Amino acid sequence: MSAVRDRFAAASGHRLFWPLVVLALLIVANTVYRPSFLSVELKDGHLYGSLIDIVRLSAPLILVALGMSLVIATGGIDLSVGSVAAVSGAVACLYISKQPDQNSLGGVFTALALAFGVALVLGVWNGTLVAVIGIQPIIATLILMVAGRGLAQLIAEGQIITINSEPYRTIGVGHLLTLPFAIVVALVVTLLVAVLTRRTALGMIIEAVGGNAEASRLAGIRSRRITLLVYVVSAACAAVAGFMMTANVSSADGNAVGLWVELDAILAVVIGGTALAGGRFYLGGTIVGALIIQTLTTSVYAMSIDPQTALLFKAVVVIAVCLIQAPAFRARLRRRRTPPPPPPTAVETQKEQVPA
Amino acid sequence: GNSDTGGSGGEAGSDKIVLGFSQVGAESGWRTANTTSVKEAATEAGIELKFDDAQQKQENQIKAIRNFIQQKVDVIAFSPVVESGWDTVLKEAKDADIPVILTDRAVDSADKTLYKTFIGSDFVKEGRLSGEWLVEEKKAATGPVNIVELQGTTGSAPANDRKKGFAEAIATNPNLKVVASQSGDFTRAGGKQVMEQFLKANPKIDVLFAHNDDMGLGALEAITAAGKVPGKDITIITIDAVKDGMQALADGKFNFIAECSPLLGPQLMDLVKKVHAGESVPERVETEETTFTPEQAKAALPTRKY
Amino acid sequence: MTTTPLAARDAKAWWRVPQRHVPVLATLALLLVMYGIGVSQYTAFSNIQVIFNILIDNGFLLIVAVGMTFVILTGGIDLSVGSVVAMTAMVSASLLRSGLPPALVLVIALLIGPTLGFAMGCVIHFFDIQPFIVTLAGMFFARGLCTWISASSIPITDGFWTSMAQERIRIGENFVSVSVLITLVVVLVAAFVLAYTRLGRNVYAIGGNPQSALLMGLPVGRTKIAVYTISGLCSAIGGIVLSFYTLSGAPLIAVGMELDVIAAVVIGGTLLTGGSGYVFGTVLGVLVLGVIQTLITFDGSLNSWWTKIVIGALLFAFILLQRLVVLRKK
Amino acid sequence: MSQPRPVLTMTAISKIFPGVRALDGVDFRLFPGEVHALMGENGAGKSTLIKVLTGVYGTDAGTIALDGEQVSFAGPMQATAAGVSTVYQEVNLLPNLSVAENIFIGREPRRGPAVNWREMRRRATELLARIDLRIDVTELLGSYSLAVQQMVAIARAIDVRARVLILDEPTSSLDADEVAQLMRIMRQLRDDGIAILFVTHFLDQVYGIADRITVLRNGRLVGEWPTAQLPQLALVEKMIGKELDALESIDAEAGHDPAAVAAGTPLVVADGLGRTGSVAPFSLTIHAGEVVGLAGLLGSGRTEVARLFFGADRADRGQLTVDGSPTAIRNPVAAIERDIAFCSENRRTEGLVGELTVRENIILAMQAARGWLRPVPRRRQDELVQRWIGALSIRPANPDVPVRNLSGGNQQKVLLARWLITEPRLLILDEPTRGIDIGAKTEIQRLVVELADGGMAVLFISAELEEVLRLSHTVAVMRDRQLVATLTNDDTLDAERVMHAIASGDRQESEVHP
Ligand SMILES: Nc1ncnc2c1ncn2[C@@H]1O[C@H](COP(=O)(O)OP(=O)(O)OP(=O)(O)O)[C@@H](O)[C@H]1O
Ligand SMILES: Nc1ncnc2c1ncn2[C@@H]1O[C@H](COP(=O)(O)OP(=O)(O)OP(=O)(O)O)[C@@H](O)[C@H]1O
Ligand SMILES: [Mg+2]
Ligand SMILES: [Mg+2]
Repeated sequence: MSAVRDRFAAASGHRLFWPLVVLALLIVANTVYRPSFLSVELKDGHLYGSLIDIVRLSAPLILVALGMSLVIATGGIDLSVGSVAAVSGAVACLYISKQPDQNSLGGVFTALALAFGVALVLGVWNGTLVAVIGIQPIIATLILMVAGRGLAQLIAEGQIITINSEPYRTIGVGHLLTLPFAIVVALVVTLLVAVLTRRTALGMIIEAVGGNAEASRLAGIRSRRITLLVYVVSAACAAVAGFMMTANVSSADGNAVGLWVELDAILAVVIGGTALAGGRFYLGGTIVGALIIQTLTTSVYAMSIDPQTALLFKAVVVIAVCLIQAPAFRARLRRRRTPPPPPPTAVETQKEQVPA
Repeated sequence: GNSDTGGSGGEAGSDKIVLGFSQVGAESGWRTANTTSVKEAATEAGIELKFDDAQQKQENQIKAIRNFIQQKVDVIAFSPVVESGWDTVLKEAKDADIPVILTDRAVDSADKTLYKTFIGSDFVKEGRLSGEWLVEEKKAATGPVNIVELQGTTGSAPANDRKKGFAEAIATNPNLKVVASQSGDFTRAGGKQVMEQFLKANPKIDVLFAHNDDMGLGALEAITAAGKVPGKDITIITIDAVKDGMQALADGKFNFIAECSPLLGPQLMDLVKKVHAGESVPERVETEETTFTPEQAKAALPTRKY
Repeated sequence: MTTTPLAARDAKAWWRVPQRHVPVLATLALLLVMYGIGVSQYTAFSNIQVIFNILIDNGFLLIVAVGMTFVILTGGIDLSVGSVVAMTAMVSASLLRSGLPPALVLVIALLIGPTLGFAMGCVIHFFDIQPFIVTLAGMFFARGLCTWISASSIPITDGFWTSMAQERIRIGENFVSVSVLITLVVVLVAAFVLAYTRLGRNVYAIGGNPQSALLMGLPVGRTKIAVYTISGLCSAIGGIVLSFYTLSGAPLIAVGMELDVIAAVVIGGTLLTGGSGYVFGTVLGVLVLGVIQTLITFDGSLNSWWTKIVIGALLFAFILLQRLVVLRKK
Repeated sequence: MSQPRPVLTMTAISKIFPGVRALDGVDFRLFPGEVHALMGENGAGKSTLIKVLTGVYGTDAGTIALDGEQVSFAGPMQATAAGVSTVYQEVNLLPNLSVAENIFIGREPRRGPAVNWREMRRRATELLARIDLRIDVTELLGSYSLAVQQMVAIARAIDVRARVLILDEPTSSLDADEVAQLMRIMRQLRDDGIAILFVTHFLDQVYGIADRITVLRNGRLVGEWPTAQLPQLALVEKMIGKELDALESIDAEAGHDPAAVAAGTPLVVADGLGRTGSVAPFSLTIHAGEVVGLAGLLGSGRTEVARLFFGADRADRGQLTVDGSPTAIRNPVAAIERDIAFCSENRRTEGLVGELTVRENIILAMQAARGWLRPVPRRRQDELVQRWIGALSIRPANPDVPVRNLSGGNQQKVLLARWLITEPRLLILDEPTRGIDIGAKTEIQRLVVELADGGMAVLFISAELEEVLRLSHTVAVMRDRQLVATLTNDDTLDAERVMHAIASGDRQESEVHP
């Protein structure tokens, strides 16, 4: 009995525990509403089902949020990810649409490389504004957020570029080893970012810069380069996300691709436990955060919650996730359930919030 | 902002008519075609155009109209982002003796003298035409016909009106039933994502009614992925008739499109000239629109501009 | 041995600009330059009414930005402002439609914003959750409430509202609206509160270092809750002014406004990390955004996407120059 | 002296942090009109006891009574209101506000609802003059050195007419003069009947002023004694809990020969190095194996000199030569590449990354030098970290706790460890023994001597003149941001001569290195 309780205590102490509980609750709610929600079937050798859909649809968000985690860890923020996704998607689609044979693999790869290159340039631009010129990140990236949308529309001349390219489509809706290709890409990028930050010293150095920039500088860290690097990584992730979003519908809509994705990405990062002020970051948490957000969106559609209440629903869930995660809140609940024995003074409840 | 028209500012006395036009934004291909049409028509008609993009914000549009008044343009035209809330600024325009023309969407001012005329489509009619075609198509159906509806942006006039017109038309046949209706935000990605859920939640879907082509095109992907054949297993009706939509119709993936033409530029310029000259104009001018079946689409496609 | 070298600092000359005022003054100078460019390019730009229009058109933005300045000064952020503005306008419109007397509507509408702000402040303080998340949830909540009240816009026909909207206060040839006066009052009150009251000084203190402020015995929790309440109040006033401005409540109005507001505050020289900035800077920040937009409308030759690119470019040019001036001064 | 009734009684106080029992059943009492020294090693629980008292932390057990009445403060605000005024260990003020405001915030002089700025400035200037600090009170606090900030914090605390005044290591970066000032004021306040709780690691200060001593060890109470009944040696033994032998030996070990060291090859030579508005051009040579001490008063520019050597600030005139070749050290990276290390005086803002663990903080500089692509192998990390945790007796000895949870002195040791593992050729130590207990301090001093014997050059800055004299081969004297003298530390050099150099008006040329 007490062993079980101990095990529970240990598990619930883990950072991912409560976000995962919320995710599970959302899935249970969906299943209750529609029992077939959980079913996953094999159709034409592809896995098909709501759960798979959720992961597939959250792939772009996961990518953007991964890049965003690193940016936030340095104490910055990147509002331009949506625009970067739109630009890279537009460039890729434009290039493919100009090919005589849209299905040629070479053409698609060239398009991807080209668009990726453009995204890297945009990342360098953001990074330069923040790290070299010293503009506050929110404003520095706001510039590209506004102008980037314009750029995306300029590339497409305000039209939706529709393409008909099987290889490109694969990125969004194709399959690999029964799994949707998008999931595979997200997995690979996640692994890459994880290895890049946690198998090297990059992660720690980013956390040092975000935790105390001046101390890091005096410890010999080239914090400018690191800052620049995270914005480039963020743009790169956004670009891949842009490919997925455009490939998903085989068309690039400069206005709609990645609209408001920056908010969702920041939300995912913060739900995952990373503080906006910078410092420690948690990639696992970010991914769970992204899954929660996408599950929420899908639930709204699946339960046909009318759009009027969808936002209220989202507000409630977001607050619930955060409350349940907040140590201060849990401490309060616990105290209410089991009032401490001797001197329970009135003022004592106040103390817990004081940051140590 | 460097400007080649700098300084011309529409000072009274120049013989060219100056038109200040405030567009909603560039949120869709349809809108861009609309803008292009206005611009080209202005050049053709020899009217100087002051164009402003409101980026889907009413505040921006009001600001733009105020600035047009300051610049003393001859005529103001705009596509209101929303219906309400224009009285104050329109009164200012009226006081400055600048006539106003509404395009594409209406306003709900009680005082009808604030603007000269309205030019645009009748969204309710578009919805009704779609519904009527469906009633005709399914009149032989004996069992229930399950319809899913992809709505436009929640609360927008086209979404509200198209839904209304469609509902009115299909009410004549009790077999026709809308089983699910969700907003897909007028985008392809939105259409696809919502359709995926429709398909999972409803084992039998007979008809899809999408409030614009883009959502319909997005839904196509979802339908194909679910292993169904668009146009056969599911009858698809959309509105707008942009080029990609017409292509899908010609390919037999869509079954019917009610046109909503963005090409109101020439008609608008006519009105501008008339209003400027002080001639009387009708209170409401509707754009010339039609409907398309796959055969008609095949015929129209080669000359389709947008 | 009592002469510390610390005494050896030359007395400050009265004309020397204190270091901490440099950013604001630089912003002011650049704003004037930008205005000058407008005047030189477009004849009608020099009308005084153009300036008044910028005030009329951006009044609600400024009011909300003033509230945001409080929040950002403490190192927090309030994403809910845009939605609260919309919600206030929606609530007023729907209550007026249902026939409530305008005075009552005004009171109710002005209470909702601060109440939500207070609630958010409490969650942020007592449960120690990041302001970004809490106010984002507040944003969803308020926006959801808007669409729940009505999916389409509600016109306001009430006499009081109409007269507030259409009253033109003549100043010579030109005029301003009642909202401009309201804005002015809000700005002055806020500037006074920040500079001269304990609450205001505590706001700066918390922005400087919340831990220290706590150890120095300052009411950190109370102040935090207060700033979100103030921001909510400003959003509510902004919402009322917006409903004067558009004479309606629309569920999707002021979407994305929080970003404009934050941008204005930050352009005005307030640090997002908190602790440093002025209301006057925020006024300048709003004016900068207003002038940029006016320049673009006056130009009238840009299409939709170039509009966005040019806004971005002007913003960039402005911030870059601002940065350079401040760096040079150092 | 002691009256029958204590103003403050803490009984059986316990405080547990995750993994650490910081206080375990501690009793403490404080009488009006006494100065009571709270003593203990780094991490003994002194600061925690104070924070529990003022309500920063809640207690896990125990009671607190003020004037016989049981209290439980919700936070410093309530404590202040009840007449308990505190200067916490880390200078906890607001760098973004003016000096005057830092003194008066929370109880500003007002006219109506409005803060009376003019009155506030006047009173602040007056108050600072009382502790002999003459600075512009309208300047931002952050633009002053740590020592000045410490003085301002003290000024803030003593201006409140409190019944209990708590000073947690207020003197850690003050010079002898400022310390003397502070002592004078403390005596004054004590005579007014105020109860003063005083934490310090300086034994002479304790014996100079304290009436009574309470000793903590590992979170437990060791005992309470009147100062007169506890000889210095006994006190130290109570603190560290074992017999003491190593303490005095340091002087013997530092039996150095300045002439021999100075004859070696110069490692770093500054020639007319300076920076406008911060340090006047100066020349200084540091040889391998030499310890150069920097002496001077508060704000005399010692830190600024150190920062120029390290490239933390960029010199705008003069020339720096490393290994005989002229080098421009424009940033810390360049300095580290040339094996120069800088242990900064302000560990909280310029030293540690609070969120990172002890391990990460220790390897940070080494890792930065290797570049992020080549992480320090885990085994190597463990080895280094364990070694230095042991050598500097960092407590808790767990390398994976966030460094911000460590006590002040232990944090300082972590910072030191960071630079020692990089094995620099020139080690710049700016107040390395700040806030460190005597045991560890001796340890660090011994280390410096050892390192210098091993050929490392050390630039040593300390507010304690004795320490500087004990360790250095050469003493450079700073005044008013100028290097005014360079003195060889031979038998003839003593504190008096250094003080004379600091005080005398005219600029002396260096006596050793021309
Ligand atoms: N008179 C003064 N006016 C303003 N700032 C001063 C003054 N004196 C010193 N400072 C501040 O103090 C610092 C210079 O002192 P620095 O720290 O170099 O001297 P130090 O000898 O190391 O003294 P300390 O013991 O205070 O560390 C600078 O950061 C400077 O801003
Ligand atoms: N917030 C905290 N979380 C966890 N552990 C803590 C925290 N604060 C202090 N500790 C631990 O409590 C113990 C006592 O620390 P405290 O700061 O009271 O020591 P101290 O006696 O003041 O030492 P110093 O002389 O170095 O200042 C230390 O082991 C420290 O690591
Ligand atoms: Mg301590
Ligand atoms: Mg110093």
